[in-house]
Amino acid sequence: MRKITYLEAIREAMQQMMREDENVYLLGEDIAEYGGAFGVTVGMLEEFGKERIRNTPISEAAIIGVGIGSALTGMRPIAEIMFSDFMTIAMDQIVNQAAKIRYMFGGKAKVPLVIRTAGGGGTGAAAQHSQSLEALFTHIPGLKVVMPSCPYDAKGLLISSILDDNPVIFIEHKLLYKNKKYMQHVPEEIYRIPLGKGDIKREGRDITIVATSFMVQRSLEVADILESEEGIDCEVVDPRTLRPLDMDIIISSVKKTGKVVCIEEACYFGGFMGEVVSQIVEKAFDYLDAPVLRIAGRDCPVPYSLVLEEEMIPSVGRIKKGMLDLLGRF
Amino acid sequence: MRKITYLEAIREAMQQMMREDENVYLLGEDIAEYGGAFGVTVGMLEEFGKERIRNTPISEAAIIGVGIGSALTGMRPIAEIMFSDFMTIAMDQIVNQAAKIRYMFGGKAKVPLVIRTAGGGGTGAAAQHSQSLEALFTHIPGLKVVMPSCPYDAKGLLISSILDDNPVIFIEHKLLYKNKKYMQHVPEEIYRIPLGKGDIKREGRDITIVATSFMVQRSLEVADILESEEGIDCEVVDPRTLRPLDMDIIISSVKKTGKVVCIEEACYFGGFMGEVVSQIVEKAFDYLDAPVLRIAGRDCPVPYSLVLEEEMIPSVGRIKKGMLDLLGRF
Amino acid sequence: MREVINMRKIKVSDYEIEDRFSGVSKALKLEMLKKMYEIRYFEEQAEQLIIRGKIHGTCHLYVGEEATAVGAIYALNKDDYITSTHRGHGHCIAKGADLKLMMAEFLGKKTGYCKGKGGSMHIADVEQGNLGANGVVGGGIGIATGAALTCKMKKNGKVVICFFGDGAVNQGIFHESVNMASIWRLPVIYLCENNQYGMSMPVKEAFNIERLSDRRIAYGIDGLTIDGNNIVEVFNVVSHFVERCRKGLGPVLIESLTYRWKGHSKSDAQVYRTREEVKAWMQKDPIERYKRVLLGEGIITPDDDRKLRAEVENEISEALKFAEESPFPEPSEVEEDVYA
Amino acid sequence: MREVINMRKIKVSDYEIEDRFSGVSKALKLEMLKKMYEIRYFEEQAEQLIIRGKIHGTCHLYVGEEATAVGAIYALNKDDYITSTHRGHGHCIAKGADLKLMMAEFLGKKTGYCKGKGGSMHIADVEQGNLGANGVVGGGIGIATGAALTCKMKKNGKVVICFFGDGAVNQGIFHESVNMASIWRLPVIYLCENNQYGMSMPVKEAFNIERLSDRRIAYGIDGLTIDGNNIVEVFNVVSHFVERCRKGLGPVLIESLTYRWKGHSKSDAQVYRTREEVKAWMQKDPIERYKRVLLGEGIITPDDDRKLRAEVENEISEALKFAEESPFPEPSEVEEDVYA
Ligand SMILES: Cc1ncc(C[n+]2csc(CCOP(=O)(O)OP(=O)(O)O)c2C)c(N)n1
Ligand SMILES: Cc1ncc(C[n+]2csc(CCOP(=O)(O)OP(=O)(O)O)c2C)c(N)n1
Ligand SMILES: [Mg+2]
Ligand SMILES: [Mg+2]
Repeated sequence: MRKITYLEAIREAMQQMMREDENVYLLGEDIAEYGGAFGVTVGMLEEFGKERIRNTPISEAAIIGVGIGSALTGMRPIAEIMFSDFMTIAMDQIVNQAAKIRYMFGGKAKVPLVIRTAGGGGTGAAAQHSQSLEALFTHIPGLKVVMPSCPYDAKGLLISSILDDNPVIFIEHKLLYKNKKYMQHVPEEIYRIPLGKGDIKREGRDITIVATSFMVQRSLEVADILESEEGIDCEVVDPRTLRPLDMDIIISSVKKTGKVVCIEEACYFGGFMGEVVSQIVEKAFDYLDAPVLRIAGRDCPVPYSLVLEEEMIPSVGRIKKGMLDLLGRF
Repeated sequence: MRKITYLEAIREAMQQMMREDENVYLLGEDIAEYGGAFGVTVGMLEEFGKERIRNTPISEAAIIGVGIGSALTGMRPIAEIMFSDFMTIAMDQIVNQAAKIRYMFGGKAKVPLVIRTAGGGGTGAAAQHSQSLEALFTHIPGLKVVMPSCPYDAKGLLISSILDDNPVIFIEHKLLYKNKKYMQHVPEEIYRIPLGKGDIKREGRDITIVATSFMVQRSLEVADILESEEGIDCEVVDPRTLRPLDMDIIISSVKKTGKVVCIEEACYFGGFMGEVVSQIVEKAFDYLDAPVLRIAGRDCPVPYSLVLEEEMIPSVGRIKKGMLDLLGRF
Repeated sequence: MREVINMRKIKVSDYEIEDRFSGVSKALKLEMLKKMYEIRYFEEQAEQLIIRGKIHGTCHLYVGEEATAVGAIYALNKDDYITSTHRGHGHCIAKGADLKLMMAEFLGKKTGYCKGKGGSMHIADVEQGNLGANGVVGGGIGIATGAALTCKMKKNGKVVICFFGDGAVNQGIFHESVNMASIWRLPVIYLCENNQYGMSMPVKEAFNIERLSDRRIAYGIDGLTIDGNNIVEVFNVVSHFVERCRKGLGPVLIESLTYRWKGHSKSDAQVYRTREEVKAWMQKDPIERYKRVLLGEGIITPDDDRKLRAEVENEISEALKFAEESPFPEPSEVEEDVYA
Repeated sequence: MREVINMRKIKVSDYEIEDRFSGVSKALKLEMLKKMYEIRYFEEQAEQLIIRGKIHGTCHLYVGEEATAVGAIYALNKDDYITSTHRGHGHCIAKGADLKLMMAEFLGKKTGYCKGKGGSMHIADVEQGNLGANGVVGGGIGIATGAALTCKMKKNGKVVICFFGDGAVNQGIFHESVNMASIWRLPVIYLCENNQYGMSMPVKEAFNIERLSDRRIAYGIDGLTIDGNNIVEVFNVVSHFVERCRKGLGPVLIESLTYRWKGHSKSDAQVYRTREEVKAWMQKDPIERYKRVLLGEGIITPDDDRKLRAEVENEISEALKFAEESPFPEPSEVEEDVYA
């Protein structure tokens, strides 16, 4: 069974959907000859030509504006914003236009636009190229927000996103793209993973970890360590789509374990996990044996220096320690 | 003792600080002759002239960019973004530049910029002129976020914001500006309310309400009703600044009452109150008699029609009902 | 597409333009006048509703600018696209909107174009090619550009008119979009309605150039400034460029000089301009001017005109009646229509 | 300010420019050469560090473009301002940065300009008027404009040079900022370093105009295109406009034609351009060219040049040594410096 990388899974999803539907096309900066800053679209120009692999000037707001306008009139664009930090340049287009058009128009229009972007740190790219800004999008009704943590999910979720009639923010993680460690069997055919359906990445009895994107991988590492070193059996829940959010899967797990840690790479204060914690409290309060712990990025911009960056982003060590502390409280 | 409106309090703060410090100036759309879309700056052109009451073209990104650049070089700009919805147009400037410059430069620069903007709904202005987007800013390290709920706080907080050496997002509420009902005694002299210090707007024993901006006023109304109709004694806590957040005042109140409702106008999912709830759970779990309830805007854009808008934004009726339901669970 | 051979040429700015208007049918010429009246009367009705406090919200009236919307949109085919602005009633009506559904929307009724969810600033009729008004200044410019990309990619021969005000020309999205349309040669007409002010900001203060259409040079596209109160000129010039767009010759930037008679929105003391200035522009009423053309050409008589106006007044009353009698949406509908 | 009376005039584009360079002291002319070497050697060292995997992160090398940064910044006074870009080492060095502190920052050390928090893309030295590199394309343009507003409001006689690449010219913030500077007549020089590509995007594909400086027309300001590999021309033209800025005559848009010799950043296969093209531009090496001028004027001898290069090489080694021996920041410092 072939194994492919996260990046290859994403590329394959786009290739297959472009073969299926001529309305699907890509637009973004340096996606043609260059193949995208991370190489995701390498080779696609050759197959699909430059009308459908559409290099743009550095104009993020117009990239999204054009995506919206073409989606509204029958195309199914996949817009690439090179780094998720630059989504902010197109924020009005995303928040005030893409997300709201359908509602403002009384349901009489649709905007089937996928915005792919690379989020997260760990690459030494510092404050303006490393952010995890998903919380800015999950709060906006009208958007869907997807953050795959592995190749299998990436392909199935991207296909669903392309088929979805709503604007979807699809946030990829730079550290997942090419790392062979995360290669996985991914079916060659087209398949979908429904948006709004989480996944148990590891079953366990003792404690629930809710994590997103790259932090799912890190959580799995910690889970293995905790199991072998401490005999603690963690369940790792990956919501996969942050909006709509599969609270059921989280709540079931919490009811089973009674203990939860929420792990995200984004800055702690005001992060997405606040929503998860709040809903757990609202829906499973009586099952909780202890407060819900959040482990997240430090409350600062992502620093450049390796030592600082490693301190800023939740590390295996920090997650492990946080969990042991929490378990100590029980 | 004179009583003034929220709008007058804001104007007075700016006037007095401009008299104190010639580096303070205003820039924004239609703030000069027109006096601002809501009339906040009426009369200021006459006193300060057009160099310091600086009308700009409709260019939100540059308004903030110029504010940042001038703040970095010794001025203390107060930039006005007419509706908080349009902050998204300047989002890169706010999130990637203003908030991060100090950190990226290793603490060797400062950006004393105040961004005033009008948030909230209730005016029939629909989806693109009514949002409560504070959660997009509270998540960003480097920003401070202030949301005054009454004239006294507005003046003292705005003065502190102008004197602060960091970028401050100062979100005013349209329904508070001119409503005589909310007029208050406001000292004529310059005074400060520290950023990061919450306030108990009403003391009570039975339940804690944490609310922001206009929802503080609405909560006070509900508190009166619950007291007279049901004999329930609510404590209303207004954090006033959302970042930095005065968790101490909230936790003390929770420890006293054991029950909390968090009320905000913003859309429910992913709203700022998720942070408040999470921190309450982290810090006062053992004091909670019941889950923490959130009452917030519905998960949709703000609709135009009055009946829908009233349904979207937490009303006195909805808040009251939500609280009674919660209390029923104890 | 209309026949262009042997057509008289007129000179507008640096361009030789075919006088297509002279070849337009009487019926269509009359229809254009009717549309102008519909806009004028709709707006006057809207103003009354605002004044009488019947509207929860605000609106931006198009009175005085009718020639631009009607002249430009009548240069399109029915299935071409437009994007509109916060001051969008005029474009909407010219694009063939049902006045009943518009009025119902304005009153926040369930029967309105947007089921009461959008209101004055968001009326859209995507089916008919109206991609919507927009509450964000410049908000439609990227969208129009994207619609033009669809037209190009689907090779459907359609053209887009993107309306926006002078104020929008200083928004970043204008710059990015027009450049993109230029390098991709998209079939889109950027039509700037220069009504002399962006809210209270005079064009003279917001720009350091005389003619906003000169910005075309920055993008290497065609462009010119026209008399936006002269519907014949608007029609001819836009028709000319619509045809060029359909041929794949790329976008154009047209500045249409006009004036808004009313305040910017509900509450505008208009301290930024003089009564004299307003009066002077009211002398240049685009409707009166067009009527003189039609009277001159013998297409209408004063009596026809009176009848036409009565007819339109009646339509507006009907629309209002429909709107007033329509139900409000149910509160329970509030979270519907967020997602497809 | 330098003396301008009786200065020889040269013609650059449509402008008559004073040949200020001819009046510059020998010492300063030599210093300019030295700065160019500093940039070149700093970048070559940086590249080595990247290749040898010593850098956690990336950087964007300025090799080939030295004449623009040095020529422009030497037209400023020490206390004037600049804003820089992701490709910022050159501007930073020309503005007088300490190579040790730069190298330390590049290596993520506590002794670096930003205590290791910023890195290559965020080196700043606000005290000395360097308002910072910027990782966002176009990110410095609003900031430069604001700094110029400070200069104007404080009447401090200072001027700002805003550096940005050709790619940034299609960002909305460029448009909004330049317009604002124009209407307010701010003392800012918008200096576009057109190195022919924005990452992989050729200027010819991103623009539908020949000369990016033509965008000046959209804002009603001065502007022209210059040979960015000719430091004498850069110096003369920028000096000319610096003086105009100081007199309150408003902003200018200068396009400086140059070329980056190296890949865009760490990982660039350079499929979008040919080796021949790169070689052809390397023939136009701005340093060699300037050296010929100085040799011709008898200001240096080949031997002086050798010494100068050895001196600079030594400085770079010292800087590297300093950086390598410096400590990393402590993890505990991570949440410091967020707020003032
Ligand atoms: C991005 C944005 N900024 C500010 C506003 C507030 N506003 C609404 S209309 C308007 C003036 C627009 O001027 P112009 O584009 O010339 O259109 P006009 O109103 O003159 O038709 C302003 C500032 C807005 N709606 N959107
Ligand atoms: C807003 C934004 N979009 C995209 C990028 C990724 N990026 C970094 S440099 C660059 C090319 C910039 O081209 P140009 O402005 O010409 O500068 P050059 O690199 O040629 O010096 C791109 C696309 C970015 N940093 N910021
Ligand atoms: Mg206008
Ligand atoms: Mg370049």
